[in-house]
Amino acid sequence: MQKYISQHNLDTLLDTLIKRGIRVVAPRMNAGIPLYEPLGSSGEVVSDTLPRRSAKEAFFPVCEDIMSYKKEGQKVTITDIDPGRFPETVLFGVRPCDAAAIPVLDAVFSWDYKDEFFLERRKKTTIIGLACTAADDACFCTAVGLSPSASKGSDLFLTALEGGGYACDTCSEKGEALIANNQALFDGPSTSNPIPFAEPQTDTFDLTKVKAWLNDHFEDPLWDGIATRCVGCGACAFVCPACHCFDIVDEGTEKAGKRRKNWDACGFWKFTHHASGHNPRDLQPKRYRNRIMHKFKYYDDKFGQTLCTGCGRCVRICPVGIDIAAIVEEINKK
Amino acid sequence: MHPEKQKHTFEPKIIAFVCTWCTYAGADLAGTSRMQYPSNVRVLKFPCTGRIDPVFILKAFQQGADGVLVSGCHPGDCHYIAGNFHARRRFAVFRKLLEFVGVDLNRLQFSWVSAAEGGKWVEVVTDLTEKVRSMGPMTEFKELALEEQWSGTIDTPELQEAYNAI
Amino acid sequence: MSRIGVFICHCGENISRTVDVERVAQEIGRLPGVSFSTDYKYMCSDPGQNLLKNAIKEQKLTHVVVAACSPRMHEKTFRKAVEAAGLNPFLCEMANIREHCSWVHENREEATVKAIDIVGMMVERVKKNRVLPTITVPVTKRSLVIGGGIAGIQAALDIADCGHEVILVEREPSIGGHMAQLSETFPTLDCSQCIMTPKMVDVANHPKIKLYTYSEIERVEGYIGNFQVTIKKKARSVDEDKCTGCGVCITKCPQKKIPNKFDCNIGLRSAIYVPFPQAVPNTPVIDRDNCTKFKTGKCGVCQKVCGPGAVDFEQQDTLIVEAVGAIVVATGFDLYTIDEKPKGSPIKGYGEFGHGKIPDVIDGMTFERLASASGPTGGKILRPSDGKEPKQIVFIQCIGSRAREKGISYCSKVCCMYTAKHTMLYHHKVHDGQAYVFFMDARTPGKSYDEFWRRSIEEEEAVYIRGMVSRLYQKGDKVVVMGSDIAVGVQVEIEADMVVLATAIQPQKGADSLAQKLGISYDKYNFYSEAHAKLRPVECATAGIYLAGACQGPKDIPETVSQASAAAAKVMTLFSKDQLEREPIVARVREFGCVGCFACKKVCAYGAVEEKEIRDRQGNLVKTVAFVNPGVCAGCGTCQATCPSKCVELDGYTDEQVIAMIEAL
Amino acid sequence: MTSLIDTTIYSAITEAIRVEAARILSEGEVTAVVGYAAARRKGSAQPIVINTAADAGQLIFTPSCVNNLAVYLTKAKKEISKTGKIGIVVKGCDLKALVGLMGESQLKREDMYLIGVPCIGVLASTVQPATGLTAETIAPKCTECDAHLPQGCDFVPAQTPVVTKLEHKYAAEIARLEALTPAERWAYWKEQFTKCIKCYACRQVCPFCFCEQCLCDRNKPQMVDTTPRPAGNAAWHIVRAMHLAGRCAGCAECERVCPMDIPLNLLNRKMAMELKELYDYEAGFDVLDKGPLTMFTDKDDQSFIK
Repeated sequence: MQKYISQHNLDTLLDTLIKRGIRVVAPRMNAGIPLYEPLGSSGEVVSDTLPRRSAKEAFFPVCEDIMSYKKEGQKVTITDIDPGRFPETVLFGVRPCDAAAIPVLDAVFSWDYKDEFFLERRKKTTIIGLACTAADDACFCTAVGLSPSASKGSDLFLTALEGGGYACDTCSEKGEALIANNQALFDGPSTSNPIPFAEPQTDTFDLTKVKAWLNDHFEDPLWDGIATRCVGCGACAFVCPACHCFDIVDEGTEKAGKRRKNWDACGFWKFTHHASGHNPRDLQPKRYRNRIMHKFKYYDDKFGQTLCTGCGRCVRICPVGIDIAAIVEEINKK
Repeated sequence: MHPEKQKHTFEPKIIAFVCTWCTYAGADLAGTSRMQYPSNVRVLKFPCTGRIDPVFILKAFQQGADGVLVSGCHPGDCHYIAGNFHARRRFAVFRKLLEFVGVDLNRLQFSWVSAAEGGKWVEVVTDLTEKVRSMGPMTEFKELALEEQWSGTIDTPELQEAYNAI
Repeated sequence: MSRIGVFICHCGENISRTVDVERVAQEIGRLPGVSFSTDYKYMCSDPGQNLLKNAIKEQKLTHVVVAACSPRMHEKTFRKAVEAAGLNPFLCEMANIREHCSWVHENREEATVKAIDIVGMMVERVKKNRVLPTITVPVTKRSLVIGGGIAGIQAALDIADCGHEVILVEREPSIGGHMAQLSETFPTLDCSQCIMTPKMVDVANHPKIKLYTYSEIERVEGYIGNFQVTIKKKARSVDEDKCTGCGVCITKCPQKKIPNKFDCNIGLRSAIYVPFPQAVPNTPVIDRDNCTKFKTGKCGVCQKVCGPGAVDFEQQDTLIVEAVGAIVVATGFDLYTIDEKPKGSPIKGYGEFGHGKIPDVIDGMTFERLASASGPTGGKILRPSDGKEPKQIVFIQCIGSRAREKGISYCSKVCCMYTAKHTMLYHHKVHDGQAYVFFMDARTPGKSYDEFWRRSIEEEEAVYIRGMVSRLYQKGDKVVVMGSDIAVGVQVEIEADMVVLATAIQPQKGADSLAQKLGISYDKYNFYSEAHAKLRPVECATAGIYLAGACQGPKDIPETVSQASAAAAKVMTLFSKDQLEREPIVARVREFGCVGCFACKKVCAYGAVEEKEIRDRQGNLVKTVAFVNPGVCAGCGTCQATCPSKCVELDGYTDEQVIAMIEAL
Repeated sequence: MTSLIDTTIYSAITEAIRVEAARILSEGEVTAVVGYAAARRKGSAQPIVINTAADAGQLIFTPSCVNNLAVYLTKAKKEISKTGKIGIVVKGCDLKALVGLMGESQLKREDMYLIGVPCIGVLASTVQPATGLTAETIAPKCTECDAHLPQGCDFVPAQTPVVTKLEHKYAAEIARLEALTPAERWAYWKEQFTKCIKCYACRQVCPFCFCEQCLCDRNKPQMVDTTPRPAGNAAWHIVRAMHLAGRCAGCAECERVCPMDIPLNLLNRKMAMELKELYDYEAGFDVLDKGPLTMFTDKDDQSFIK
């Protein structure tokens, strides 16, 4: 059932949650750029711009400890991180493209191995999505079957209304519970019209067709043509809401240290570098091919979903202007 | 015989990177001459100051050094002809970089100490130790080492303990 | 997993007095990887070393740390002991808890804590130590000696007598050097030529010595054991093989008015000449700058009179490449001149002393030629201006030497002695003459030296005046010398017939450019630098190159000969094995990661870094990488600190070892 | 609002580049030309490698042609096949990188055909590609440019860049930071470095980061922590700035491509200023045997050494 919440009440909601000791993560400015980060107060929220990094880091941190070790004499003590210590979190102001990526990640982190770090954070987090009212020409959510008003992945979904305030849709039990705990701040449905949704200017891809082409074209001149440009950084994967590769490293000294899990990217030469010295993806086109293949074929093969939500971040930040939307568009036309 | 040693609340950790031919030998001479200096310094021996990589200095600070000393042969005395000349340029630039990112250069000392200058070794080490002692602990890198991206942060007792230790 | 053995030395009480060695051994014993930790009274003693050796065997130790004195003291001792027990010597490290700890700290607690840190640091380091095999370099058992003076001759003879070939290169047409110019030598007054010329002949006749006179070093490549030397043999215009040394050409040469450099330009020679009668080789050379044939195209008398047809006006300079394993540099000295020096020169002249302007002011070497029986005056002391015998003669010492304001601060060492000798020679030849000597101090250390000097005063009646000369000028046919006698405190004025200046000893001209070719270092005066002033006075810092004689600093003949023999001994040490073994502390390139930016090559002071092409099986060039020649590398590690990707690594001081030490603290 | 900077000569330059590229390709002087082409997004440009004269029409030069294409010629980017001589479109700032690379044995002049671009300026990374060029939207490096007209190229279009004098953005920011206390500077850089996610875009676009294996990618020993935590990030950026000191010629690509907007070029400019002051050295003008940190003189400053 749809509800209404005024801007004032929304701010009150966030501040109340913060006061209750719940971590509220929302887009805010940090050193000149918008990022999803824990708020000190509701006033810090910036809602008119897409954060530079996606919301995935609320569940899949840039870097996290998974274990620590200490050596004393001949004795080695290992301490596991207790996921039970992860804080209750409300993730607010999440864009449809970011929110939609979260169920995509759920699939991979609860597949053959249950990643308790991801799942515990996921369990403790309530997601409040926000409909999108502005897009630039890098945005292409509509091309991959989403939309600026898609509530996929959200527990509550807000739509900004003309004249102020938000329409609030409940999408899950977690969302219901949040409303139930803060009844007074919500009103019945409003009759105001939503502020017009953003309209990304791209054609819709036929993802089945794209996948069919990829099935048959592991080797294709397309890869060399496009990917000679790629310089092999990890920027696209790191800003992507759905990319989820990680690396595990031990950092420390002979005496003490940590085992850490941090983001990794298939664009790196080191990503597939074997201990033997061999590298099956020795050249950049092979690495870039993997990015496309994983997003539009392999993930679909395994989980029946596309690993791209059209947020356009990789398009905006690619140092050499590689445009995934343009590439898929080209495949789509084949 | 000796005056009562003053008790200090803070004992700085000083790491010295020295060349084997001049400064290490100078420190040996201070030893054979039974000169006395603060025990805070830990000496790492290199064949030549030319071998000393700026990364070592960075690493020393990261590992908790409160002060770092780099010392080698006087210009013209290098056992390897010119290693100290290369080092001189390298460190002239590196210290400017550290200064620019906010490291207080009072914690980073460079010196020429020859194999004959046991006294100068004592003086350099004593001065640096006392200077750093008066500045207090170098907290910047230690704090940084404990910081996490917000998403990876969890309040563990050991983390708290580490913070308190700084 | 490493099994490290740690041995803490008490050093009698030197360490244990301030460091609680038992506690150090206990604490270190708890470190990961340490399987044996103990303390002992004297680790360097035989029982101490046996303790170490037995522990290696019994405890199956893989690495060893000896915490004792400075590694500068006993690193070799313990590495040898470790090797004797079957471990690679480079798996042993020393922790310095004496010079750097127990001797410099009084507080027992502080010193003990520091000692634990020091030893702990070395334990972490030694874990990362790798087995370093001794480096072997093939040795070419031939040597090059540069300079044919007494130093070069002695070194060449000593090496050749041991059966190894020597290439002796001399810039002048004859070997002999300065010693051949001297009349008599101190402190025994034996005739220089009498003792010198037999050695010169020995050189000429020695089957193992290949002599290149009138030749210079053009280029030196390679490294210890494996040098390639390019020698430029200047055109002599006389075929050495055909010439019999009969000397007819010299007699017939119409151009005979050329000042002879050998006689300090007071005697004359012909355009085709040998510098002195006993020259070796006794083959004339044509001075092309002064030869009428070369200047005008006319003459050619020498060619016409030469029976064997040895004179060859068309002869060209030739380049010869010789492979040698060791080089002895014996380029000798030159004398300081007191004339005005070019502007900006760090060395100043003595314009006020009139050398070059007043003909009867000469230097010591000129006096030697005057006194020499084979000299231009046949051994009579006759002054250059009018050929009269000087009855009053003044010698002035320390001209240039010990004169910081003139740019030379060192003592030339031989002048006191040769001036004393000059007064004697003078007195022997001019019985009614009087010699005066102005001197600062008389420096006469050396066997029978002081006795010799005293003899010049007590028996040969030389008058020594302690003080400096303030002015010197010509008055009629006299040279007036004004100075002070500081011993008495009076001004002195002597109307002399001749003045002899004891000018300073300087390195040969061009010493610096030769050093650059050889890759050896030199001081601000261009004297060559020895590797260590006390303990390696014969070797250069550059391996395989040795010094003999005055090119390294002022020396007299006995010293020069000693050093030459020492250099020869060093060469023989090198040649005693087919393969040269050296400490494996050298840089190595990881070719896999090297991108060939050659920053390493740019900073290497030894030229040890070469470019190496990596090719695939088809022979296509894959990339060009750096290669460090282990024979040349001195092990400073400047390359590694400079390499951005750390693809060149100094064995024994790797980043892994250094980082392990830093992390241990 | 500031007025538009006049870039009308760029269309004539585009035409000249196309004609020249077509000529050198058809005459066989080069086997490929690295240049810029239009991309999907409005006003955007991307690097392109063309191999035939027929493709020369794709080449453009606009204020969006921000990349330093020199990176495509360095050894670390093996994907551009070295089949022969390569033509490359270079701005003055890009050319400086090529000069440095020649000095470091990575490139040979005879292997390149340089098409120089008379450049007025390009867009900052913080604005959309279709934005007009103004004093606000221009890339910071262009405000300090001293190489609008590249020297020593094989071909330079005849157009003369008319340059507007702008406030030097880096110099101003460096002066501001230098005036702070060490603690304040530390706080500033800590905030900036904390944002870093170790995507290594700065390294990958840098013409001078041509190492086959970066020091920071090695783990024996781990000289620099690889995790994107504040400590490892700071170490990475400090080490990188040191490795570029005396080499970086200021193309500012590292800063442009940083998805987290870390002002990395400030570090490089600061180092360049120090090298200028200490050793009177400026990178990128001449192909030199030795850079300032691979040489020395016995008169070098040592006032900081006891």
